[in-house]
Amino acid sequence: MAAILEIRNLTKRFGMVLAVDNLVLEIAEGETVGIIGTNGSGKTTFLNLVTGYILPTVGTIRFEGVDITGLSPKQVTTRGIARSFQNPQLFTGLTAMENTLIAIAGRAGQAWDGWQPLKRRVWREEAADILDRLGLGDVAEQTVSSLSEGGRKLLDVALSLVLRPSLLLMDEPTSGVSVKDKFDVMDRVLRALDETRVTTVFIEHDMEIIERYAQRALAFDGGRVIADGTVDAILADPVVRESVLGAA
Amino acid sequence: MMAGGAGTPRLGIVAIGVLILLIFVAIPLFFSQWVVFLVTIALAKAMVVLGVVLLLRGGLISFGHGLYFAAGGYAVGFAMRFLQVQDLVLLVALAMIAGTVMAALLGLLLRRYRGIFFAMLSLAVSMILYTLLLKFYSLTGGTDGMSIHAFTVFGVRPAAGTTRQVLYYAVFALSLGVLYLGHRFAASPLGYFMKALRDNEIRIEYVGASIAQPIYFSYVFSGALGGLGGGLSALSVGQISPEAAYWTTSGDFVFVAIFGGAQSIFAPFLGSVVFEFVKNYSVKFSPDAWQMTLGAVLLLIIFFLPDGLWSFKDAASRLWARWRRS
Amino acid sequence: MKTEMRWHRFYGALALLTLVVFAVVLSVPRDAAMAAAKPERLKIAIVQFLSGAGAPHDASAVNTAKLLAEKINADGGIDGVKLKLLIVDEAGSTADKVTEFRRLVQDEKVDAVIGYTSSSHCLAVAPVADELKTLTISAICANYRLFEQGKYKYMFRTSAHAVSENVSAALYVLQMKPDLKTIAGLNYDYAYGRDSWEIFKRTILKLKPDVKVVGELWVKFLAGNYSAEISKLLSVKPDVIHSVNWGAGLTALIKQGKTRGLFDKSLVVFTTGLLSQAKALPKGVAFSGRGYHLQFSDPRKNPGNRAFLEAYKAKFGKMPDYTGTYMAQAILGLKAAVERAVRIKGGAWPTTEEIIAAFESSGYDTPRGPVFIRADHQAITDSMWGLTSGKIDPVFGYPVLEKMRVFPAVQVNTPLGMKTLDWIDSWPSRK
Amino acid sequence: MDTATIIAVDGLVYASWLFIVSAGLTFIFGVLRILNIAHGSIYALGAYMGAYLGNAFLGGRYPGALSYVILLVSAPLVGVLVGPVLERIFLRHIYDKDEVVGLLTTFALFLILEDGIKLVWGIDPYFIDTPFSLLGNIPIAGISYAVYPFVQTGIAIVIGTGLWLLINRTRFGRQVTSVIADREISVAMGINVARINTVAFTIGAFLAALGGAFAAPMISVEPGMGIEVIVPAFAVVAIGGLGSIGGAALGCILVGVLRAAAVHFFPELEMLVIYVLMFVVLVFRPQGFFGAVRLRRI
Repeated sequence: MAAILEIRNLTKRFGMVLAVDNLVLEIAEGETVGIIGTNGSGKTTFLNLVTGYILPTVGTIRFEGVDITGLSPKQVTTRGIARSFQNPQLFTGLTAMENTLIAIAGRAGQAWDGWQPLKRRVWREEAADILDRLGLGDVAEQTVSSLSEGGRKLLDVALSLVLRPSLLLMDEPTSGVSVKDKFDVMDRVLRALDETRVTTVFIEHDMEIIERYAQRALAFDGGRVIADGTVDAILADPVVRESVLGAA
Repeated sequence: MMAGGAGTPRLGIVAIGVLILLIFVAIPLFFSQWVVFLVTIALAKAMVVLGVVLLLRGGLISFGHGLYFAAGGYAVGFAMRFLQVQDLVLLVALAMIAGTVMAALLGLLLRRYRGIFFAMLSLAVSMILYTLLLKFYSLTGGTDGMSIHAFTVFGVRPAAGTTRQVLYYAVFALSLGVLYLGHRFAASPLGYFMKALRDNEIRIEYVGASIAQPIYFSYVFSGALGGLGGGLSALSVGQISPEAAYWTTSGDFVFVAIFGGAQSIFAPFLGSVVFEFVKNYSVKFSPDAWQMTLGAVLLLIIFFLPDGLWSFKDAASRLWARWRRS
Repeated sequence: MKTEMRWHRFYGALALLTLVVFAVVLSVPRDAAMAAAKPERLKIAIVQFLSGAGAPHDASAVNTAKLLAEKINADGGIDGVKLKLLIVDEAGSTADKVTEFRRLVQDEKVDAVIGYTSSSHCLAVAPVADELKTLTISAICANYRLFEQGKYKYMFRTSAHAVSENVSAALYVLQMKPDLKTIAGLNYDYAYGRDSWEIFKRTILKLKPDVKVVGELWVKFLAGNYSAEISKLLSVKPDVIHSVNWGAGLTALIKQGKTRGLFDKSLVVFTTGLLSQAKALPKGVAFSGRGYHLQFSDPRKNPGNRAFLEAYKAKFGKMPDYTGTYMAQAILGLKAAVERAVRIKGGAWPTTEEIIAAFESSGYDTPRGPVFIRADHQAITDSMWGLTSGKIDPVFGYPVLEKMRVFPAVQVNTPLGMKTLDWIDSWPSRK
Repeated sequence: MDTATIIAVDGLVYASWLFIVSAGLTFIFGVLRILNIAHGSIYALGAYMGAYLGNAFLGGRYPGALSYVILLVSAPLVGVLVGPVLERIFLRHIYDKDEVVGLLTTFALFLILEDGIKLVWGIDPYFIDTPFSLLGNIPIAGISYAVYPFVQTGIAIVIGTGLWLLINRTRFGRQVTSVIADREISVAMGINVARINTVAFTIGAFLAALGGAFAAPMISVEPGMGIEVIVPAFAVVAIGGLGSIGGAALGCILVGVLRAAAVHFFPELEMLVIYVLMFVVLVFRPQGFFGAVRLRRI
């Protein structure tokens, strides 16, 4: 399997703090990878680095064989990496449908078009489809501010899905979602992904989610990967149990 | 009629639309000439205000839109004085082009700015133009400005006494055109990206779009509207002077934008017409304290109708809905 | 089905509405031509600055308008017709003033409009006056292009303007300082400032070509901080300094200049001052082509002026500024024109056009002395200059001027049909 | 050489006058995030109050020196009368709203105050000459200067250092700094933000009034003087960086000196200088010389 994402000696230093420490990592095409780790173990910083939100202090990021280190989020996104956020980044004043349509317009590079309507049929159908698949069909016309936390999470994912990425990064898709909904949420997301076998990396605190959905797991601690392997192996790993799961 | 206006009954809207249309068509026949003139000016200025509103939706306060207002006006003035251009259509086109070109240039710079910095830079630019207009005395007539004399329409000079009506209907027709453009704009990706921009810039980059691009194109469009409005109001006033670029003029446009409301593209037109009447009548009924009256009105709007006069429309449609249900 | 019903109802309503529209349109009376029946009163709009920086400058004009209206009405009105004044604030943009002019004529139905201090307002209103066929008298504004470049039927100006002020200023300066070598200008950067300096400079250079211009300073309109400008003038030490600054800016200039000895080093020429400003000036400052009219037609010799000044003092507790006498010229001009028209018409009430005809090429007397209205609707009057003496007139409380010179109207006004700058250039230059 | 000195002095004189006003403007923005257009009217109020009290109390019966006391008194008087009222009644409702709302609210207050002043004091000019004439003049670089403007310079310096001490050396100052940094957290930390706002705005108003009161002796106090000062003050505040006292000072000096130089060498450019400078600075350093860059968070 060819690697879709290759990280070489990736390091990010905020003043004194080493947020990411000489990270070396490969994600293979089609994988579903779960990242675990305590707060401040560098998980989110890792996503921010890959998507160009912050620049690495040292190291290179190669995506589909191309060096994308130092590209802006816009450029990274247009190259096929999409991400969702731990606290959803949405256009709060607009409806779920409009949010999705804007994402589609962004993908189509139509942001400058001041003439054709945004709500053109093709796009509306596509947006409706993705919203349905994520179970947001019946709240499509509600403004974001009136959505539930879970709904926002899903919409945030929807915005990344319509970009048709080849690599999807999700930051704690189920955090803030009630315990009974969390599997439901993940099921919807991954079902939505099924047709297009998108390589997926998601950060997760919830071990049940990891066990159930990840093929491979990475354990972060102190800005480095302390364990990498199948989920069972990771969860069995004493170091991980000690440092990440707090010896549960 | 605006995108998203679904839910309010279609028929009602058509009826109201036609009604308003009829009223505007009939104004010159019913009302005294000064009202016709006042509405002409109001509509011309409303175009500029619409430009300001489209930027406001993106959270961009242009405190220098007088610049484009002046650009349009002086385009007409220069064209008449130095190129002997007489025809309304040509003059209006020139005014709009002047606004567009200036916006296309300044936009390259201003697109990098947000919020208060955008406001201040646009203010600075407009004040520079103001000073230049006043300095190049031999060319611009300085503070006395340039007088803009009679015009022709497709080469035909309007019969004596009908000039005002001709101008009124021209401005009214153009307003309809501008409304259509504005409607297309508001419903287009560009329009939505401006709203989105105000909500969350970061996400815009994460859907693979640039932030500067929507700002730039909106700014150019808004500049074009400014030029158009400036040209038309210069034609109806018959005079253009540097005060058009002065910061208080720009302040008035923002004033009216909030006064009318930024919700709908119709709001600036409503706001502008009402504002002109308020201004004239406060001068009429409180000649010694008309500024105070204006200030008070603005405060009332800000505190009790934060969405401007347009809030009344929502109230109305709510009532209409209730009436239909009963 | 149901919607269909509604559509029918809708079209019905629409048709009805259209009918109503046309009915009303047809029933609307077309405004008939101005009937020449004698009105029960003349409604006159007075447009002067009531707020903003122009307000103190225009205060005397507004007061005078009230005073004269009362007096005229007390004497039985103009040919029996009483005056009713409508006083309006001139502050606002040119667009606002044009809209307002239309409102005054078509909503307030005024018979005449008098006023306007700002030149841009005069220029903007003039064509509208013609369009609306409304007699309009510019009382104060000073842009000489008004009638030199434009030709208007319904617009008049009953006061002097930049040309006579500054030509006379130049002539006076040459009399006071026959051997002057250098001149400098310190003027507001706006049309009136530019025009005035151009005319003053041209006249001087024409009559004394060897004079050097050592400074042309332009300050922001009504600017209040002159530190740098005064320093510049003190360091170049011109023989003569010319300034048309007025209002707050002039007061500031006088205050800041006085302590720094600006007025000792150079002969300073102010064309547009108010009384308070004349009082604040030290000895030996040239004052003022526009702003000073006490000894011009001395109230001790001219009972008309005395009566006016005393009435004004009695009503407002102080003496009027020049804007007062200028307003008097406007209102008395209208009075004279109407009365003349009535005489011509043998007692019948004249139309606006007949009043205009009577106004053209007519002369009348004012507190300031005789005023003559030319065929181009521009008034020409004598100009007067003097030097401040530091003395105050015991009776009228005006600062007394010395070395008075009067320049006859014909000498300081551009001849009819000539362009001012060409006129000045056409003079024989003295060696 | 002399010319250089003259330009420097004139620049300083202009800068002093402008700084007293802009310091208040930038301080208010720093704390309340409001660009206060009504600042010009408060400046005018200060001038009127100074001239009015001056005329009321100085019938020549008092020693001239008292006039300085009157100017010093009238400023805090205006500040305390106007500041809290405007802030409590109007401004406190708009802190959470867009900047444009702040601009417009203060624009409305400006319109109201302009007419308010007219209704209270009429349109006739007011004068208070004593403080100016009393000090006479001194020769500098071969030409004579009035001494009074240097009083303004003194006041400007006092204000500058005063504000610096207030912000960096007092408990109030620390609270202000934390409010500027983050309102929510400050509230959480138990700081009475509402009080800080009121006090801050009152201080700003006081400074505006002070500027007006001490400008009064050099000028004629009459309608329209408020609007004259707003745009220059905005410009220097923008140049120096919104909310930065030091920046305002730098902006004032730059504008003052460049303006003076223009008057001496290219009089035509005098009016342009300030706007061009503002433009250039904003282009190359949008946040102004000492302005803080607001960072965006996910």
